Amino acid sequence: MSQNPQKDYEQLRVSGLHAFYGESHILHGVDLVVKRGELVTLLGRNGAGRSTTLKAIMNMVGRRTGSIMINGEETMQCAPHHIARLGVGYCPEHRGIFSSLNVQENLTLPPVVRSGGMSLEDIYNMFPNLYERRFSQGTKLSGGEQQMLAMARILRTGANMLLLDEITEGLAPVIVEKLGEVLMALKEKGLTIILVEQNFHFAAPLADRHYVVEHGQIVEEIHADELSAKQSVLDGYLGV
Amino acid sequence: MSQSFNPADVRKAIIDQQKAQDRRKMLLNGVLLLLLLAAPFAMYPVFLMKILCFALFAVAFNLLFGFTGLLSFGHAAFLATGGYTTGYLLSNYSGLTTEVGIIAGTLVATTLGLAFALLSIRRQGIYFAMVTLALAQLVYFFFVQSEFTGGEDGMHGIPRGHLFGLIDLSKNLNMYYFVLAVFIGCYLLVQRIVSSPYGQVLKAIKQNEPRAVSLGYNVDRYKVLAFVISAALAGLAGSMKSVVFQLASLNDAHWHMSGEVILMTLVGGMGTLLGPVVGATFVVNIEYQLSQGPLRDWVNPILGGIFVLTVLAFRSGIVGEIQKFLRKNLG
Amino acid sequence: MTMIFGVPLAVLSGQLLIGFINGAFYALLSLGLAIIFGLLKIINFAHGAMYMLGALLTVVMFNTLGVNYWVALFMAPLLVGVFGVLIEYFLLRRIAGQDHIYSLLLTFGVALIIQGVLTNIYGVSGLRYAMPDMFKGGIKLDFMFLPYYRAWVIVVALLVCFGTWFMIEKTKLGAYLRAGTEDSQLMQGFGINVPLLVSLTYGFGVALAAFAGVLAAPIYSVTPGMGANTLIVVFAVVVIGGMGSIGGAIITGIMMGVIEGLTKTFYPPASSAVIFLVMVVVLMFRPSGLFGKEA
Amino acid sequence: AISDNTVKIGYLADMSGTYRDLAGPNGLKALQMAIKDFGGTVNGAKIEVLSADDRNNPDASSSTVRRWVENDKVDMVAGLVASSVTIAVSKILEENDRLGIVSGSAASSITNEHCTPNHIHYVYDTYPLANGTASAVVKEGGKSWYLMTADYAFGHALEADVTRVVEANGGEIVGSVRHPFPTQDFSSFVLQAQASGADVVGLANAGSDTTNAITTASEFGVTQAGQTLAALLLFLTDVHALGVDTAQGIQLTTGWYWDMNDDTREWSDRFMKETGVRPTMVHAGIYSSTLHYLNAVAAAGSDDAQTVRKQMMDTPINDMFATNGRIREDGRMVHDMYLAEVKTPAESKNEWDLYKILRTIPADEAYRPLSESKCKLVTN
Amino acid sequence: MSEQFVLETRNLVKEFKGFVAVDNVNLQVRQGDIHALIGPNGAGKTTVFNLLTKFLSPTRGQILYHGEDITSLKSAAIARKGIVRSFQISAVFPHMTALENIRIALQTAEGTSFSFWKSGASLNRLNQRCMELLDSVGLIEFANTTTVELAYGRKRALELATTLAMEPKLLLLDEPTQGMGSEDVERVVELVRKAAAGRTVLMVEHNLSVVSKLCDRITVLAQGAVLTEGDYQAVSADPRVREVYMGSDGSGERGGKSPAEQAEAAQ
Ligand SMILES: Nc1ncnc2c1ncn2[C@@H]1O[C@H](COP(=O)(O)OP(=O)(O)OP(=O)(O)O)[C@@H](O)[C@H]1O
Ligand SMILES: Nc1ncnc2c1ncn2[C@@H]1O[C@H](COP(=O)(O)OP(=O)(O)OP(=O)(O)O)[C@@H](O)[C@H]1O
Ligand SMILES: [Mg+2]
Ligand SMILES: [Mg+2]
Repeated sequence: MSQNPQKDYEQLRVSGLHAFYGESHILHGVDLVVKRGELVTLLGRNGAGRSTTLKAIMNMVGRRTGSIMINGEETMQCAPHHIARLGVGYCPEHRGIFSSLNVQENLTLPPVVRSGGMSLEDIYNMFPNLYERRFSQGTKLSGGEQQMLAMARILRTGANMLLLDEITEGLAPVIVEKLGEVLMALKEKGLTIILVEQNFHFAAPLADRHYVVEHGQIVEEIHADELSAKQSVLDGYLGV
Repeated sequence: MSQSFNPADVRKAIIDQQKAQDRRKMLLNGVLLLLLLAAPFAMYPVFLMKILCFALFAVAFNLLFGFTGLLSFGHAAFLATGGYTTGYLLSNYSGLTTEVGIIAGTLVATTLGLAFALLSIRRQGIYFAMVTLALAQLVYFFFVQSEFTGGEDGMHGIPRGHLFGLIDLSKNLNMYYFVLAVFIGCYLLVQRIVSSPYGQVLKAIKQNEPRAVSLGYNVDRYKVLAFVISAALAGLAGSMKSVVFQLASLNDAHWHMSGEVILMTLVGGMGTLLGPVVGATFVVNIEYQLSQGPLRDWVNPILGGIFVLTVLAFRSGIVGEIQKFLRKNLG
Repeated sequence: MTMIFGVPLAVLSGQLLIGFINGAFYALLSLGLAIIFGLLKIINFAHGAMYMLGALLTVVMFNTLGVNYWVALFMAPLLVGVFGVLIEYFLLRRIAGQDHIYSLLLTFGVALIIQGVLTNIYGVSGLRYAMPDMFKGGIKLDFMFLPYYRAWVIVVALLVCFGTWFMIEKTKLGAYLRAGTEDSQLMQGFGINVPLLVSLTYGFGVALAAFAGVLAAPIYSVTPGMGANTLIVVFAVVVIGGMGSIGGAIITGIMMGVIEGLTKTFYPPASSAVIFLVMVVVLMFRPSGLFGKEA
Repeated sequence: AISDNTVKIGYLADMSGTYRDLAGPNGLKALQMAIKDFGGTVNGAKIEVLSADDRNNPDASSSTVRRWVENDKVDMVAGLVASSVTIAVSKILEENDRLGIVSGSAASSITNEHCTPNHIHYVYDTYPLANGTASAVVKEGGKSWYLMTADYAFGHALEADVTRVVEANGGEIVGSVRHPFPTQDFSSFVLQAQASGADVVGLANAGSDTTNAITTASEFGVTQAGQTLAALLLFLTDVHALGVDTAQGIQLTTGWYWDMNDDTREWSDRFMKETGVRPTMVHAGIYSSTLHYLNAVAAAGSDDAQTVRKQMMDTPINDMFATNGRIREDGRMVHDMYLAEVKTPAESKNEWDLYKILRTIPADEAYRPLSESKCKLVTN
Repeated sequence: MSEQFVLETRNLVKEFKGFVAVDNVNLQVRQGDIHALIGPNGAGKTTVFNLLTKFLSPTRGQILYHGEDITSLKSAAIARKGIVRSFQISAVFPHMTALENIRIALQTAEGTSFSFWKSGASLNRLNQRCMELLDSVGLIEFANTTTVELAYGRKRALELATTLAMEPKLLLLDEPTQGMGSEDVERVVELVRKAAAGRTVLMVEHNLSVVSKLCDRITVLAQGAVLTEGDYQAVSADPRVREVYMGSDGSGERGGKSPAEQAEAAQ
């Protein structure tokens, strides 16, 4: 992945982030920085706090302390809908397809937050399956199609920073492959992507950097080019 | 697999913990029992009996709601059926001893409970609540229309009679100890049910019904049984109430009564054994105190305020909140 | 004269029309309830009280400020709507995501408070509200005398019902609402101000009830308790239609009005029980109501 | 002698529910006015008042009254509205030998099958209401009747009374409908009444059922089309709520009206100053019965229930409330009743100027004769 | 000939309002096999499971268990015959301890489940067996922990132990490794292997490394119908399977395997 000048722009800076669900303290001071156009993964074991990190960025957890700067702007006091309006697109862990809406309604649901999003036509070209089933109820789609829908719907909004949580979960290998291609294309377009993945095999070739999360903290940062050198460290963290 | 824990040790630890818990419970129950035995000397017995009857009613309701997860919005039907049946029998067949009348009232309520259960048990959530409400409304309609209930005048002058033909129940103290004995019997029964093998299944059904099905439980049957037991106890509460007050009225069949028992259970703490008892005591008392005092024109808004406050601030109810507090502060 | 089961055809037609009018009324009331349940998952036991507030406000505004019917038709729902927004904001919001039962109890408590306070102010005998002059009188149809006011009720109730249905099922705003109820957090994550939407929806739902209240003011006795009994019936209508189904609430409302009307003709004593009987039967065969989606 | 040197009166009525306006908080005011007018003490003994909301619930009420009687030594219970409450309370009073004066209840069964030696039914009951109105209307030519009956025991009793009177006077019941209690929309029933072609539409119901039926009848032009409305149980508060516009011309029977003579006007002016509204017959009856009770206590020098009751029975009642009043052995206080008609908007000078009295129904004609009584205290 | 099959479906069809989700499926599961059901998303795998356990009723077709027609039995009856499933999303009783979770399953065989008058202590003799089962999935130290507090992988392990407590003859597993890190995946593979001893297992799984390691036989579903059937070698070599399911690299790997392991798995 060649360095391009735009990348110096700091799109997200998280520092000293703590998050709580009721009584339980889940994040213990997460620090990370993502530059524009980068694709960064969060790796870690189950329950390490990766999903929680994304949710905390969206202000969707119980309580947070610390600092989250998006485009240089402090967002700790912002309501979730304001954060989305800053150009953040969030694809949740369990897809969040709405069963009371059909596929097309699901797709056009999130409001456009910035110009430069994909048109409906572009999206249907990218995912022909969705076009075929555009009038079926959203949750009647198969798992893979739902996952495509969940991804596609934030592409329309023009969000330039995507938070993607476990988008390959439960998908057949062919579709995983297809999603990989989509992510590459988005990266080409200059979008910033933070990817939470269990499937390292899928994430490795796409990412510029990897953060390893353990017990609610970032314990390791690995650049793509260090990957082979640090493979054993990584295996240790992931328990392979 | 790790073998650092010896199964036998762990089991022993569990049993010890349970024993300690049981001891604490025993102690608490013992104190309560003494209080109840002494109560009629300090307080007005009929009022105490009213509390006990409603406490039993709430305990019955809670067995279904708190422990099985089924919200019945029609429990007034059982209370009223028990009361009217017992009242009718005791008023019209002077040969009957009181306990026969009460047992008969309970049985009729139980049968009605079975009918309700068979008609409603397959509905889920709010639909279940609404079917039970609808059925209870039909029962209400029946009672309004029937001659024997005395319509809106109510059924009056039900004789208290003699227990086993021997003990004169028209004496308040005798009546009180009889009601207390029945209440304690039922309370212990519910306690037993909740911890019984059957109670475990109910708990499982409440927490994850599809999983219980996949483990081979025919959940409908378990739910029906819970419903029937609950209806029986509610009917028993109604029967006793009609004997205590010597009257049965439409108020017991009205949907407000079904709402009131929900309130009692919730205020006291649903899903706890003692909660409904505390809740019933609290609600009956507060209604009584308010209706006497300078705020007597304001009973309804104040009750409304209690609803709101309970839901907003004490969702686990009095007993539930105390338990939470103890757990937090005593580990 | 043609007779049907011993009832003259003319009388029967009149009864059917009356039933239809009452049905439109039920539809309006159950629509608000269905929106609130369907979209917010709140079991609004304060709905009857809001209906009553609409009627009472109409009377009180007339008596104190001389506000006429047409202004009240607009003002009363607005005021009640604002009141609803406040209730949502200060009370209901705090129990979002909890079991249905809590919303039921909370709103029931609110209803008790509203009703109790107003009873102490206005008594229980009812307040007087004169029929607006332009609605005095009626049309003499072949089979019955149709008061103008009833004709007006049916037209306006159906219009409002249809408009609401269209807004929810066919517009973008409706899509936000429907989606917001499934996963409000995610909708917020998409940039939609869901809390505001929720407040407004609750406000709108109760405003519909208040609107029905204004329509009721000239024809029913206006008392603080007038909503309490209506509530249970309207609930039954929503359940028969399928909780949360907007179209279902409208159609069932009308249907129940007609069924009740027929019962009032053939066996009047059962007319208040018939809705519950229908409910039991319907739920036997369709566990989620006539138009409800499977849970 | 007066027990513990205090006369304790318990006032039990619906303070928050459907019957609130009938007796309610204002009834308590009337009771207190009576005590004040009496002088505040009886033969030097204090008069104390306890009060409670009956919640329209017989078991809540019976706990209250039991406690009043057994703990608080209450001598007399006043108010008493819902019939279920009244019957339940009277049983307790009988058991404990205390006195009850029923002012709010309508059921004539209270001094019939449910009579006890411990209560007095003071103001009215359904018998004279049905009797007075029905016979007057039939005599004026309303021969064929259609009845709208509330479908519960009270409505049925009223219906039976009316039917008897109508038929006895040469009229005929051509149809009837039993509507559920409560009903909000009467249009179906009004339509049926119109289709029946009867001269008179009789309303054998009460409270909001009656007012709703009257409103709907007016909307559907029942009277314009030539039918007469006869309400069998209608209170001043109901007519006030309906307004003369809607209610004009309705005939009804009442036990008392505030604007009958100087005495009634003087008292109701005082009452209005206290409460802001004109008194109903029930309020006036509470006042009158309380005074009568206190006078009896004073005269007998005792607050023992039977002594006082006897004293009350022996003294005729003639005050601002009652003319030719006397208490019979079944506990029924019989007095003159009045046939009234609701004024037209033109006749009505202010919001409480509602009735014109058409004629007086003498006490002896008005109430159910003792010869028909099923009361255990009456020996025929 | 059907004798050798534990489970057999004959022309099984499930339609949803005209949409055919399962289309004439003839499935044959041999005694003692670990049999995998794979296929693209929406192929109908979960639906087949739902049909077998009667969470859905088939539109047409038959289900045979040891040659006996069980098409018309209810869910609970099927479970009592020894056909027990696990769920795609973890299914536990969240507010019970791990031990109680398992005891609920053991209780079915006791016949006292309706005995509301019996003391809870009568269940304590099941505790020994519960402990053994917990031990077998490595959860013994959590016996007294409320289940909500367990980590995801442990919940899955508990669920499996609960399922095993039923002494199922035929075990149905729907994506047992879904959403698990590689560590947990390893553990589940071990568990399933152990559990399969003396039983028959039918599983849905997208993780091909798991399938390749565990399964004796694989049925590939596509668009509701059986595409092909065979052992891993045969199936993965099939170009149609590569096209609709495995994709170009054919491994369908996940879980951060090192290249060496990947090569090994692909054999
Ligand atoms: N809503 C919640 N309430 C309480 N605790 C939660 C909640 N959601 C997650 N947790 C806890 O927070 C911790 C971190 O969860 P998180 O979902 O961030 O993990 P993860 O790294 O994404 O792992 P996974 O692979 O399970 O998705 C876990 O221990 C989990 O049990
Ligand atoms: N209740 C339903 N109503 C309508 N269509 C349904 C229903 N359930 C499933 N389907 C459809 O049936 C097809 C098969 O679904 P199924 O869940 O069995 O797929 P699957 O093979 O398990 O996929 P995955 O790998 O994503 O879990 C899908 O296209 C789905 O849309
Ligand atoms: Mg996660
Ligand atoms: Mg599936």
